Amino acid sequence: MSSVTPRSWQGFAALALLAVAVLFWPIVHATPGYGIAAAALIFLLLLLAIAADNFPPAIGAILLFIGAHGAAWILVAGITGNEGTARAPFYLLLAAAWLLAWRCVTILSALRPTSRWAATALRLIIPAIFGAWILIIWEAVTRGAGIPFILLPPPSAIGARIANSLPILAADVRQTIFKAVIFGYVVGSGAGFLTAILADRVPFFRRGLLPIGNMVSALPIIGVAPIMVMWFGFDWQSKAAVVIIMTFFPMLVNTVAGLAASGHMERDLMRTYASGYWQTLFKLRLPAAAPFIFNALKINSTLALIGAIVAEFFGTPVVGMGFRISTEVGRMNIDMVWAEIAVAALAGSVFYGVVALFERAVTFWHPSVRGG
Amino acid sequence: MTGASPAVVSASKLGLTFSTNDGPVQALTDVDLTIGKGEFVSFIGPSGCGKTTLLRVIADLEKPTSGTISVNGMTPEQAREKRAYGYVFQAAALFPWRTIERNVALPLEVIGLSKAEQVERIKRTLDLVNLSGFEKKYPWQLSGGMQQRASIARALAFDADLLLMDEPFGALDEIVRDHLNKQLLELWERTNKTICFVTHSIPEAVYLSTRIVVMSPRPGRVSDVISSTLPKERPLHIRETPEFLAIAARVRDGLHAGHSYED
Amino acid sequence: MTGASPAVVSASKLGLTFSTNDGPVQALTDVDLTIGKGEFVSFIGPSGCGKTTLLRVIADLEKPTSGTISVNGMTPEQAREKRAYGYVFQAAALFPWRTIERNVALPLEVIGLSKAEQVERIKRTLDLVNLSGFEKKYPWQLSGGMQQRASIARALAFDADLLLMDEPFGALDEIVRDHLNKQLLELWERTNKTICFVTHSIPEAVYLSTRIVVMSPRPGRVSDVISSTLPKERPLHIRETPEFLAIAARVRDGLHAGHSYED
Amino acid sequence: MDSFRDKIVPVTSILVGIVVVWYVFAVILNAPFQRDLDRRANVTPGVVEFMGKTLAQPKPTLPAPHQVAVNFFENTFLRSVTSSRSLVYNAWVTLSSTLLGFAFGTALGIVIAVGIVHVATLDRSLMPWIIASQTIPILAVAPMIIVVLAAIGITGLIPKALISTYLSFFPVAVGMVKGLRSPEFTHLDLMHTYNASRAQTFWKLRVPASVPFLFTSMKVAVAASLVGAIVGELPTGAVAGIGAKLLAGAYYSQTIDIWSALVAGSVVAALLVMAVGIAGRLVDRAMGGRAA
Amino acid sequence: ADKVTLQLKWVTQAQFAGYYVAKDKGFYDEEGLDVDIKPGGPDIAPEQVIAGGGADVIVDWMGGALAAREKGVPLVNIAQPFKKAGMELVCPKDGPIKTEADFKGHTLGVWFFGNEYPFYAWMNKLGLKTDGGPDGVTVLKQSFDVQPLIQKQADCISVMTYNEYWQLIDAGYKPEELTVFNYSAMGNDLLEDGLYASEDKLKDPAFEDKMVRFVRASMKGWKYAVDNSDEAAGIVMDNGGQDENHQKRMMGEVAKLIDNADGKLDPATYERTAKALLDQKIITKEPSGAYTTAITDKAIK
Ligand SMILES: Nc1ncnc2c1ncn2[C@@H]1O[C@H](COP(=O)(O)OP(=O)(O)OP(=O)(O)O)[C@@H](O)[C@H]1O
Ligand SMILES: Nc1ncnc2c1ncn2[C@@H]1O[C@H](COP(=O)(O)OP(=O)(O)OP(=O)(O)O)[C@@H](O)[C@H]1O
Ligand SMILES: Cc1ncc(C[n+]2csc(CCO)c2C)c(N)n1
Ligand SMILES: [Mg+2]
Ligand SMILES: [Mg+2]
Repeated sequence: MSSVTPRSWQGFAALALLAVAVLFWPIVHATPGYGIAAAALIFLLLLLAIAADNFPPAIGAILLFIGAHGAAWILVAGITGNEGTARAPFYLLLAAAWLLAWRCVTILSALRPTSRWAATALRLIIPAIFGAWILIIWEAVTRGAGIPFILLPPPSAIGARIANSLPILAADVRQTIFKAVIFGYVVGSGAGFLTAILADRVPFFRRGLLPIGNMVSALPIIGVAPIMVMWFGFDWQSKAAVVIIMTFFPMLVNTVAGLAASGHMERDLMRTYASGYWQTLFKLRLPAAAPFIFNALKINSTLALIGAIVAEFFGTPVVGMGFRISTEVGRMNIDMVWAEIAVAALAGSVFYGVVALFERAVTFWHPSVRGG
Repeated sequence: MTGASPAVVSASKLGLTFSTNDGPVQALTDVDLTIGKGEFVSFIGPSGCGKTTLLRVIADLEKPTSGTISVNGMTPEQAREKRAYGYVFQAAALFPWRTIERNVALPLEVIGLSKAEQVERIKRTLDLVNLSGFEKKYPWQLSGGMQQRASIARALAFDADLLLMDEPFGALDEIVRDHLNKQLLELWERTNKTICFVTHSIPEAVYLSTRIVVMSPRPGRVSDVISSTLPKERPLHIRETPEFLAIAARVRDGLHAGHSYED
Repeated sequence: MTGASPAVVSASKLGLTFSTNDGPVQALTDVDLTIGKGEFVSFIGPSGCGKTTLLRVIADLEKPTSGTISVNGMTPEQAREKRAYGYVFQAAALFPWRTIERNVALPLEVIGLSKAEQVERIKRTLDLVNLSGFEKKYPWQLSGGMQQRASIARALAFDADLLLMDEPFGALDEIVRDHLNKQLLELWERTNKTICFVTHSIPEAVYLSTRIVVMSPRPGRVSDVISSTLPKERPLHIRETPEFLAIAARVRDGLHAGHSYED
Repeated sequence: MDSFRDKIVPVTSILVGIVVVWYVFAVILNAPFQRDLDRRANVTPGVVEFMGKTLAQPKPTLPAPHQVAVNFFENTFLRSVTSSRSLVYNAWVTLSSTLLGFAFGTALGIVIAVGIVHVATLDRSLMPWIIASQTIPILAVAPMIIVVLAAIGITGLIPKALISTYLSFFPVAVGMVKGLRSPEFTHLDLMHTYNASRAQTFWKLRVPASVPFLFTSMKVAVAASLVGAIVGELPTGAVAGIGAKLLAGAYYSQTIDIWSALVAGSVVAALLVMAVGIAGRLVDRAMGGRAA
Repeated sequence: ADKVTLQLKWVTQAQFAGYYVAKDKGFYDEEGLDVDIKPGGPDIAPEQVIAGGGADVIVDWMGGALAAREKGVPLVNIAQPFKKAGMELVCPKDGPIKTEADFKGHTLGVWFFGNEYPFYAWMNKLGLKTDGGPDGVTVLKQSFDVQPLIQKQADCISVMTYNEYWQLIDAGYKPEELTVFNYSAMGNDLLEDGLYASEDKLKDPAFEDKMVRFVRASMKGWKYAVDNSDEAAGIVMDNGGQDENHQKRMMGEVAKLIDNADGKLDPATYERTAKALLDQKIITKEPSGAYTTAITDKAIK
């Protein structure tokens, strides 16, 4: 152990945690608990990781990765059968592994790979490690502390549930996302955009419409959703209507702000061409507003999903992500609830990612994209 | 030359006062000025004397607070709507999301030229300002002087009868400047455009102009108007003739009168 | 002067290539240059030849892609971190949300000067560039030349030993320019600062400099370095002396050599 | 900017337009049920009488504006503000958690944005998970959050405010990441030449440059906070607040109550958004903002 | 006094009058209890609240309680104040459905959130598919109101005898215009509103004693509420109930479900409920120890 000298504060902290963990031995207050081999392996892996910090970045990062995650794996696997019996060392060792993973991410973030391929890989790996640790800590704490399944199931159970319920999940995604969300998102964002243009074009509407647009801003879903079910029926159309209402305001506000964002000299330039309202709009003001408009599109990409799901808590056909969530809560199948949530999170991230890609392509000239 | 041709710009008792957080600023007072068709008028004067403001009033980008002004016999607004003039701003004002050629294409799109005509004009004006080869670059990939030249190309491509140019050659080296001066004179002679030209360079003003308007600051007034006696045909070496130097001296005196430095 | 004093800037085989959407652009190649303490070096060259880029490399705003450069014997980065230089950008780059005096105060706040010291320096430098009375105005309420002067004031207030100035007087009329030239020379003599100065005006370059670096474009190279034989004490009328004109002619030749115009 | 008086005419005329359309829809939407009723009661009213009846149902599909107005007026002005049936009281309950949540959310959003802009590790790792977090339907997890918080002894205002926070931090984070990255390159270069610290560049350049983005995001965030506060009221037993009114109304099909609670919510929302707008304009003016 | 927290399954209304009456009339005080009654709502799962430690005892339906038990929250029925179920399916007589034979091809409103089991059991018995095909029924997840019927979005909807049924009456339907399928009457009912506590805690004699006193006082409250129905409705109103008339009516209907207010669970009904849940795979194995009569035995001596 004396040969292991940490190089970062994470390394020091991890070493200290290991020492404290030894003081409070054992890991669980149940017999048989962890075997001597498993415990030794955890320590070995963690010490290896601490030592690896001194290696060249690329190798160090790989060893840190192996050490931290290997230790975490053994630790979490070992709690099987002993759920709810974890003692302090369990959490201390987990914390040590987490710190080392953090160190690993720090090293990875600092790497400036030359090949495009490696850069892309890094861009994926770093958030993946971060996410993995959310799951590891979640798994370890729910199982270590024995948190009731119906309050919060461990991710492993959720994963198993996802794997077993793919057809149901697919049907729900089809109903909620491909019908309500996409339609509502397009129409709602479009309506917010057009309203902003209308308000911009016609001063009468600017004065009259914007204050009223503000009132739409916070029409609470739970108030609106039942009304929409009344008006548009219980199928996806009413959910789309809720999404429209939810996505309208962010787009309105952002477009209005964006339309004010173009520079004075540029506007003067267009004036000298006696450029008409629409030409100035399309050639100058909308491109200048694009960063704002994309902000709205990004915010809406997640709002639309929340809106559609929550709207399904009211009246729906017996399919859809929101329907499933509210129904399975009642059946105490909380793992299914989280499976839907996980799918929603994945879909939302993809949705957001697509919007962000478009943003990069369209507003490539903006300092925030050029790397300000 | 002034009297005969119809007035393109005609201002009388023109005044403009900006109100700012910190009291009013008189940018122009009592400006009387008539510019005839086909004239090349330079405006020269110390920094902050109101040259830009005057050009902006002509261009209907600023409303005068007193006096009257007409452009082509109409209000500046009507003239602007008729696309009576092209304007080169003091700063380049290129759109960052457009490449250089697309920036030059901007006014052409606005007036609705055919694609072929656009391509032709872009090529011609970019050649003129020596930016061939940079068509596909974005503004931030160009040097300061190149950006300024792109903005000149954009105004020339617009091809209006009245050109308002606010220090177009400020950021250019002597040689490019001489080159562009010559090109501009050629263009002016060929097309009989009317040009209002702001500059800080006395030789440039004398070399180019049929008339030089000297302005003095705070409040911005026209302190002298000097008609050039130089022939319309002007080779570069005319700048060493005594006639040229005499006019330059008079401009310099006018400028000094308006300045407050003790030196 | 060059040999004896310690090198402030020393570049060897310096090269910089930008990669753009549309292929690489060689902005600098094989630049060898040593600037000694207390020198006043002007850079002159056609638009787009790499003057700004060179200044930016010295200032650690751009990383060279080949060759080496040191500033005050350190890397440009270390020098920047030691606040070795003040920089006047080609565009004024004033913060639109700050008044003129607050813009000038910006670097002073950053280096943590006392309020009293700040007030004193702001007053002094704004006086120097003739902007007293405009302290409370916002940048957009100033003319182009006034904005440029404000940015000069800001750099002078920073008061570093090395001054990098990118066409600081481009938008100024002759008289203000002469005035500021004189002020700058005075300041330089008094404080023994080292100044790197980009300009398009040959007389300005000759009048101010101890050495003139002539650059030529595509790819940007140093084509000539001319040491001035003028005395350190330079009244304005030195510009009519044969010695002055001889140097100017040499600079002009160097410039022409780098240009591609047939005239 | 338009003065208040300039706005009165357009706002009222548009409101009048909305009310007219509303009446038309009220008649149309309430007609089928009224026809059923009449048929079962075996009466055949004239057109005017029929329309009158559609606008006077006790539990209409779409309450007529005057029904909502009367209900709103009674519950706003005729009840003591401490009564649990007073809209003022309920709006206040909601408003307090909204404001607290909005304050938390804005602060959290800014902190996250600052982290993302300044720390490469966070930029790469945090954003995807923040996005994922936002796709979790709050109404599904709100009860669990509230149960868990109650279990560790946190009850009352805080849990509701936390749900507001959860909804409102995201627009601020997204907007501020953009805003803090929007300074021009020459301005960043300038700060660079001063060797300004990150903190100095942040305060003197990034923050002022982000202001338009900040206030735009805050408008969206304050609206989201209000939605969050209302949603957060449900799993706490919905005892008080606009959300409680909505729920009680929905549960007993008291559509008029629902609509007057909705109107109350909208008024609160409009006021909040306008307040943010005014704050934005004041800041803009203090920054020498130039009229458009 | 000993503190007890009771989590209700729904918002404050006469459905829970017994507990409010017991609190208001001081029956809990008499037993040395300080009871905190937490109202529920559409998205409160009492099972989660008790699992999170937010309540000592909950009002729940047996389906949810047994499902939670299987998922590791050892709920035990300690008393069953509601002897009969109040859920029914109603269809307007002027609609297409008059008898069970008419269901095919029509849309039915069903409450989910754990309340759907009796419906599915019933459809199962009728041999009807529920996937929306032409030879089955289309199921609509009904919100907590009666709008789907008024809007004609469904041909029949779920109601509680004591609540939504009366909202239909208020909306202008006359009782004779409605066809009612009552789950209890059809023998398809599952046990509603029982009191459940955690098995682990019940092992503690002090807690058990507390529950005995709680059930005793609660049943006393129920008895009082049944006997003084209007006063009980008033007490509910004082505690946040809405619409006094409605609460009075509800109290009247709830009284019919309470029976003799001894709170004793009938093992036969329990067995039937458990079997129905097993049949529908809501639970996968025969529950054991999911109820105890020890508490009610001690409480009602
Ligand atoms: N928008 C404005 N608001 C307030 N004052 C202004 C505004 N624009 C210009 N000014 C003031 O008007 C005066 C004239 O400005 P103008 O830009 O016309 O000068 P200029 O002659 O073009 O100077 P330069 O040669 O420096 O460009 C200056 O004092 C300036 O401060
Ligand atoms: N960010 C960039 N990306 C790509 N190319 C660039 C970039 N900046 C400058 N260049 C190119 O580098 C060359 C030199 O530019 P630089 O700005 O140094 O010229 P300069 O000598 O300062 O010219 P000017 O006198 O016009 O300001 C130019 O051809 C320009 O197009
Ligand atoms: C979301 C949701 N919808 C309906 C019910 C059904 N339900 C069970 S008890 C009760 C109150 C009596 O009227 C009602 C309506 C529920 N529990 N949750
Ligand atoms: Mg100007
Ligand atoms: Mg340059």
